[in-house]
Amino acid sequence: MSLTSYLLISLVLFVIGLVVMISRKNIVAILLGIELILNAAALNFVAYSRFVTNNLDGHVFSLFIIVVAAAEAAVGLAIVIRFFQIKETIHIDEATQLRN
Amino acid sequence: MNQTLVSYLSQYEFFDVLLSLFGKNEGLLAFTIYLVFAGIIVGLCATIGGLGTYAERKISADIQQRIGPNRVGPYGILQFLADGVKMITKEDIMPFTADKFLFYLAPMLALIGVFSTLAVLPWSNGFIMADLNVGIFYLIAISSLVGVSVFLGGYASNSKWSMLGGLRGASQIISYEIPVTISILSITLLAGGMSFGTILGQQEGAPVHWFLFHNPFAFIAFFVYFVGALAETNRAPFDLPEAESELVSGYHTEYTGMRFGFFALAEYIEVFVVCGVGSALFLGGGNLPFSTTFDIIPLQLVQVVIFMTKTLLLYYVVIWVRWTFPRLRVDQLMSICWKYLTPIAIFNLVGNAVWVVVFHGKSIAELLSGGH
Amino acid sequence: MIPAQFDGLMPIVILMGIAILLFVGGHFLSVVLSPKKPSHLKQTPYECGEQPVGSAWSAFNVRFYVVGLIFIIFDVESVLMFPVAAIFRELNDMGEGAYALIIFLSFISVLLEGIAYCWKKGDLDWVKSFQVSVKNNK
Amino acid sequence: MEYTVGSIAPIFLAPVIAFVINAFFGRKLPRQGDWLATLSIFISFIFSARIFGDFVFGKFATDYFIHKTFTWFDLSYGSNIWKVDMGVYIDNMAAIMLLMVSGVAFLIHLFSTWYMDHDEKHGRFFVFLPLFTSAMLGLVLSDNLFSLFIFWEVMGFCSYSLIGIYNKKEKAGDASLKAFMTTRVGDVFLLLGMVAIWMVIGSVSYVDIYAAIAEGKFAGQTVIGISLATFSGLCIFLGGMGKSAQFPLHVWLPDAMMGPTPGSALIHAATMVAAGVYLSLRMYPLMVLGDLTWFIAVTGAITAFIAATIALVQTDIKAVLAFSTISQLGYMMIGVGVGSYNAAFMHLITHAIFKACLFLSAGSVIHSIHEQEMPKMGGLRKYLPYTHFAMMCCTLAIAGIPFFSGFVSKDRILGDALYYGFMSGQNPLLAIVPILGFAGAGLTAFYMFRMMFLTFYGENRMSHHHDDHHGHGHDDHHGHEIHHEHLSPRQNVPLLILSVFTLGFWFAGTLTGQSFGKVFGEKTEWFKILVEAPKVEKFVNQSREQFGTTDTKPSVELPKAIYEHQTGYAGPNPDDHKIHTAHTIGAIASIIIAFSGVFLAFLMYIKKSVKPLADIFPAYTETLKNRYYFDNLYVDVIIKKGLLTLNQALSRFDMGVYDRFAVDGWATVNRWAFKASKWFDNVVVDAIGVDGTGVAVNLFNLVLRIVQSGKIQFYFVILITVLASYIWTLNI
Amino acid sequence: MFVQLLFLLSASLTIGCAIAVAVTKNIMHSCIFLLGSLIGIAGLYATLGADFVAVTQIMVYVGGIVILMLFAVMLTGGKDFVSRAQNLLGLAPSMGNKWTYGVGLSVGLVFLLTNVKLILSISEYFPEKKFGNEFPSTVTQIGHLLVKDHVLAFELSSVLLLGALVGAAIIARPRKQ
Repeated sequence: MSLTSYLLISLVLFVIGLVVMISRKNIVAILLGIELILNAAALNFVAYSRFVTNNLDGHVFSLFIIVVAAAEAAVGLAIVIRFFQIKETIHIDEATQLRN
Repeated sequence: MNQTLVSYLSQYEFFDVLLSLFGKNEGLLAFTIYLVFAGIIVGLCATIGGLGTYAERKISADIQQRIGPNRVGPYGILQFLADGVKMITKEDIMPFTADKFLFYLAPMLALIGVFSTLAVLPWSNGFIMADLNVGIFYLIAISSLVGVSVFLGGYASNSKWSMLGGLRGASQIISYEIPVTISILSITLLAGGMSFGTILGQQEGAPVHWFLFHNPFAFIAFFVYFVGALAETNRAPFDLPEAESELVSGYHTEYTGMRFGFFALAEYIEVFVVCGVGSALFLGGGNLPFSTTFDIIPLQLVQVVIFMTKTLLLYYVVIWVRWTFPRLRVDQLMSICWKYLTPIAIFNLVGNAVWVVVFHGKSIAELLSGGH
Repeated sequence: MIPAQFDGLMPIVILMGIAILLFVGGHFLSVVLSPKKPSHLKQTPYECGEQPVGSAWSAFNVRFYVVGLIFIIFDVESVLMFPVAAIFRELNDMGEGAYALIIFLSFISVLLEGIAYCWKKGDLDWVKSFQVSVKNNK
Repeated sequence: MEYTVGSIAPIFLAPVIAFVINAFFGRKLPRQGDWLATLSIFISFIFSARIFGDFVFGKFATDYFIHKTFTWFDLSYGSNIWKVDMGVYIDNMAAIMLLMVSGVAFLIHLFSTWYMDHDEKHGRFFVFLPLFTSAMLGLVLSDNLFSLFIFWEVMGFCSYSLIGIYNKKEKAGDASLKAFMTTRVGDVFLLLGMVAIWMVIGSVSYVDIYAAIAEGKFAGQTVIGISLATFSGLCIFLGGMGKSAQFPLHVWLPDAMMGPTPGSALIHAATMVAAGVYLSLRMYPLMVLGDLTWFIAVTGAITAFIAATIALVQTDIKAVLAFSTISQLGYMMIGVGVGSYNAAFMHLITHAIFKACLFLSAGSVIHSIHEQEMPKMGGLRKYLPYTHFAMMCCTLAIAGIPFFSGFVSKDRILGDALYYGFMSGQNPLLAIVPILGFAGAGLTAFYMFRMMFLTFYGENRMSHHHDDHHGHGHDDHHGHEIHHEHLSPRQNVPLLILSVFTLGFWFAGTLTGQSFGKVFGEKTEWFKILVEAPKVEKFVNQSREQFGTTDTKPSVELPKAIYEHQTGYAGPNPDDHKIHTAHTIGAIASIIIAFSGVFLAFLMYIKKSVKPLADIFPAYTETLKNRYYFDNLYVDVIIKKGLLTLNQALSRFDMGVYDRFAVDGWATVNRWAFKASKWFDNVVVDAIGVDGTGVAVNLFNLVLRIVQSGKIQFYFVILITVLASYIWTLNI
Repeated sequence: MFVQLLFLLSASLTIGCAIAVAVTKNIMHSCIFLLGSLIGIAGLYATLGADFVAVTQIMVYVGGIVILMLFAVMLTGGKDFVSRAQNLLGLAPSMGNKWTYGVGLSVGLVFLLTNVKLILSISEYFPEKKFGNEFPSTVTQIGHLLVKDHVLAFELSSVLLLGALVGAAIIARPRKQ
């Protein structure tokens, strides 16, 4: 259980999020992938703060990552809902225009 | 550094005997001790939950001048065992349109969410399985699994009533989590720590040292907490998720047999837990009314008794409230949460912060006695 | 030997395990003891005896989402406030009480702006948003 | 001398504060806070004047410089030291630049308070102008390419929003987008060059780069086959080309005249477009090391000549000035290329001053007659005497008439170009540089005086109802009468102040800039003595000073150096007399050329004895009017022939990968028929019909549209692939 | 011993649930698997001694984001919605088909390989570390960091959340059509 194991776990998590983001067509599912990717990043921060720099800045960073993730999820899901109300679908390939 | 049950017991000499019994393998010993105590606590809480159903019927009967259950056992006290047996032996039915996976998962989530909170419940200042640094915060966080389980239970059993009940339940639980959290936040601010050890250590001795009487804002915060806790556990007058007269039985309309039993068990244990947290945060928990220098197991047991007494009193109040107040409407529910409780709770938080700065964290009693 | 830091985690894991075991065991018991006579009528979702019409999994009202939205913002803000509250007394004893109070109050004031906005815009009163949003129900 | 942070920071911070206040509370302030912006610029002018005084009058000819750093973030691990330092680096060049930028910016702010009065966008204009000024000052102050890049982008953004400030107008929006995108093309290269340098020496600070050059760290390093010095130098210079509108990327600057005239004066004439030249001067040792000077020189020469020819036939007064700006920037690049370091920098300064003055005068003309087309002007001399005076001074300067600043700087550049092209034994093809340079000089004199004559002389050709207005965003003033201009401190005093500094001897110390006609008894070529190409050896293991500490270097008071004029060639100079002769020839030739150009213009537009250009070569005039069909080239050839086909191919690939086999389990019998029809659907209907609708709009929508099939996951795939390949190339 | 077990447990929970998120065809189920994966990550935080971050993870994600996502799924037509233009230009099904998965897996594989190279190249700098009490109480230190070093970020995050609240409320607010 050195730093490498945590890094590998977060890497695998990141790649899974990547696969979700690329291969799903449902916008909510893509947001799930984004959450996975954000968590991978936060995990890296904490692992570094334990193994590399023996201070807690990494913890604070991942706290703020979680905060930003919450804000992102809130706004993103709101946009998805609005999109659904307008186009009656949440297929990502329908979202090709910047305007209504 | 978390003070835990093992680290508490390790100050007694019989711990070393046990250690030698386990061949100096402290990890194994700790595991065993935790396992035993967890079994005891879960059994205790299950019994209390069961007795809770009985007590509820009896008290409601008293309030409504009925007799209540009186067949099974003396005064029908074994009623809950009969209920349990009935639940086990009932055929459990699952709607064929249901989402099987989630239908199974929902009660388990509820159980996990509730049982995990027992780990930090302070029975006494020694008998607390894990006095985490983030104790109360952990308790709030892990108990939010119940909200997910309620939503899933409503969703999975693809039925209109369940769906409505689950949605109502989820939105109600998450809404009322805010005033509760902020009230607990003000207590954290007064105590200067999140661990139950710190919080209880601040209010040792006579009842005037309870946080309830620490300052006016804390006094208000207690009631905010209590109302929020009622709503979070879906108790009347906030039992909209399973409003019998509107939605047939809310999110567990389609649940029968054992799974329904688990839902009910989780709900009753959660009521007990929130009462315990209330008594620990505001009513001094298991603290003896006098300060002792020595510390022995019997004193701890006395503390457990005190804690249980306060908790069960709150439990009684909960049941009493249920049979006294009528149920709210949904819009009243939301407006009470967002327009009354949350602003009041934030006001309390600010007030507590100002109090701490102005009076250097002294309570009213200390100020009156001029204690420095 | 477990480091005392992680000592506290063990009971949590144990209790979760107990919960899962209890669930599985209860299921096992009910499978063993309870009768199995499924019928189609028994397994239809309960709609007061009527034939169930359609699926319950339809898009419902957006007001639930707005409530969840306000909740999550407040939730995160309270999470950020917890450590500050935990060291508030300590800071006060170190003589930085005024500084901590300013930090804390400015944070809370922003929180209050949020709730004031939602209050003013009527996201908090259920009925109004309900009446407006009936048209959105697909 | 003692420099603390407090004596440097206000230069940058005062405009930032003004920006923040104006951005948030600008509407509430009286006059929407323009006085605040002007005041802040004045504060930074005071502080930079102090630094200028210390550097210039305090000590001649010392190579003193301030370098304070602080560690911004630290990525070191194990034995790899990865630090990003931020800091300030002020040497003589930076000090002069600071004074110029803040002074010109202050005058332009002052003028804008008059120009933008009662304008709907008054407030927003004064939000972006101080932000831009602060970014420019920060760019001058910054000590490494990284922070320079940051301010670079901020300036790009400010220019974008100032061009498109009249966002109601379609053309303004297009122009702003065009400017943004074109400069982006350069910025990408700049970033690439920075990354290349970073990967080798682990830092992008000027000092470290100089030290690395001196220590020969660049030797043997190669990126994708070419040597690292060449690669990074080329990338950085391409970034400079984008910003200062060199030949292939010059298309944005003429359209940038959509913005308000003071904005154009500050951004698209005086300061921002000079940033590219400034960057090339800063990185001069790298360019020399990478053997790029010939490329820079040729680019500059082509730019100078082509822009001058285009400017011959423009009828919009601001367009003429815009193209003259491009041409003058070309001269600066020639200066950098042929190695007359300080002449290039001097031309930067002089050009900044007289071009700002020219634009302000044009603004005063436009604002007072609400007309921008020169054929509709004429005879304004008696209405706008002060403006006419200022503009005439600047025109003389830019045309290279003796005793004026333009003559001094440009003539030195041309002299060095002459030496570089003919006598230094270079590749004979490089003789194109001086030839184009001199031709451009003649054309410059011609079109500038054409502008003067058409605007201020001859009879008044103004029609009294104005149906259309270009550029400036005022409402129509029907039947507007020209009112006689009075001396007002906000309209024309800035012009007069600027026009004072168009005299040559401020910069050269002599009237002509050559060795004859000294004004002072002592030969004080302060400019040439202070500004010289950085000697990289002296930067080897310099000690950094942490921020906040007053610097500990002793302020060495060298004796005032005497200027001996052979060193007109600032590079290594093998044979001085050749250079001297080159300079003499160059001076005489440029004087003759300039006067002939003026005379030709006089004959054409005053005497009317020579038919104007359009009648002599109509076809060529047509070509010029269309600006050598550059935009058409971009749109018609590159887009329609090249990019659109690529677009179709990409979208076909896209559709193929994602959507083609959407519905599975088809009978293989009709699969092929279905594929054919679907191919028709996707490619013809979707790609051409839908994606290709914007073809005619303009260039950069299309450049976006190439990869924009609207499928975000497709971008994501590309992004991740590029990222992965980049990570693969990392050698940690 | 126990910590290693906890690590293995949390890691397997995280990765397994994440894979389930990626492969399951039911959006509701993948939300729930995401919840499991997030709890696993909280366990990983706990093994790193970051108790506060772990609990924050549970509080925000389990309590907030997942419920929000479930709401959003219900609001956008539940687990099975129809794409309006399903047959106009043939779109892939909403949860992906073998082509999209092929693209996704190939790109993910490329990224995985490159980064494994990177991680292994830096791994020898950081040897394994015994688990001890580096952080006796993370809460106190985090609180001090929040009010001292990162106070600006602390305040700005509240502003960020306010902006998110207002923006999302404006976007999602039910409106007349």
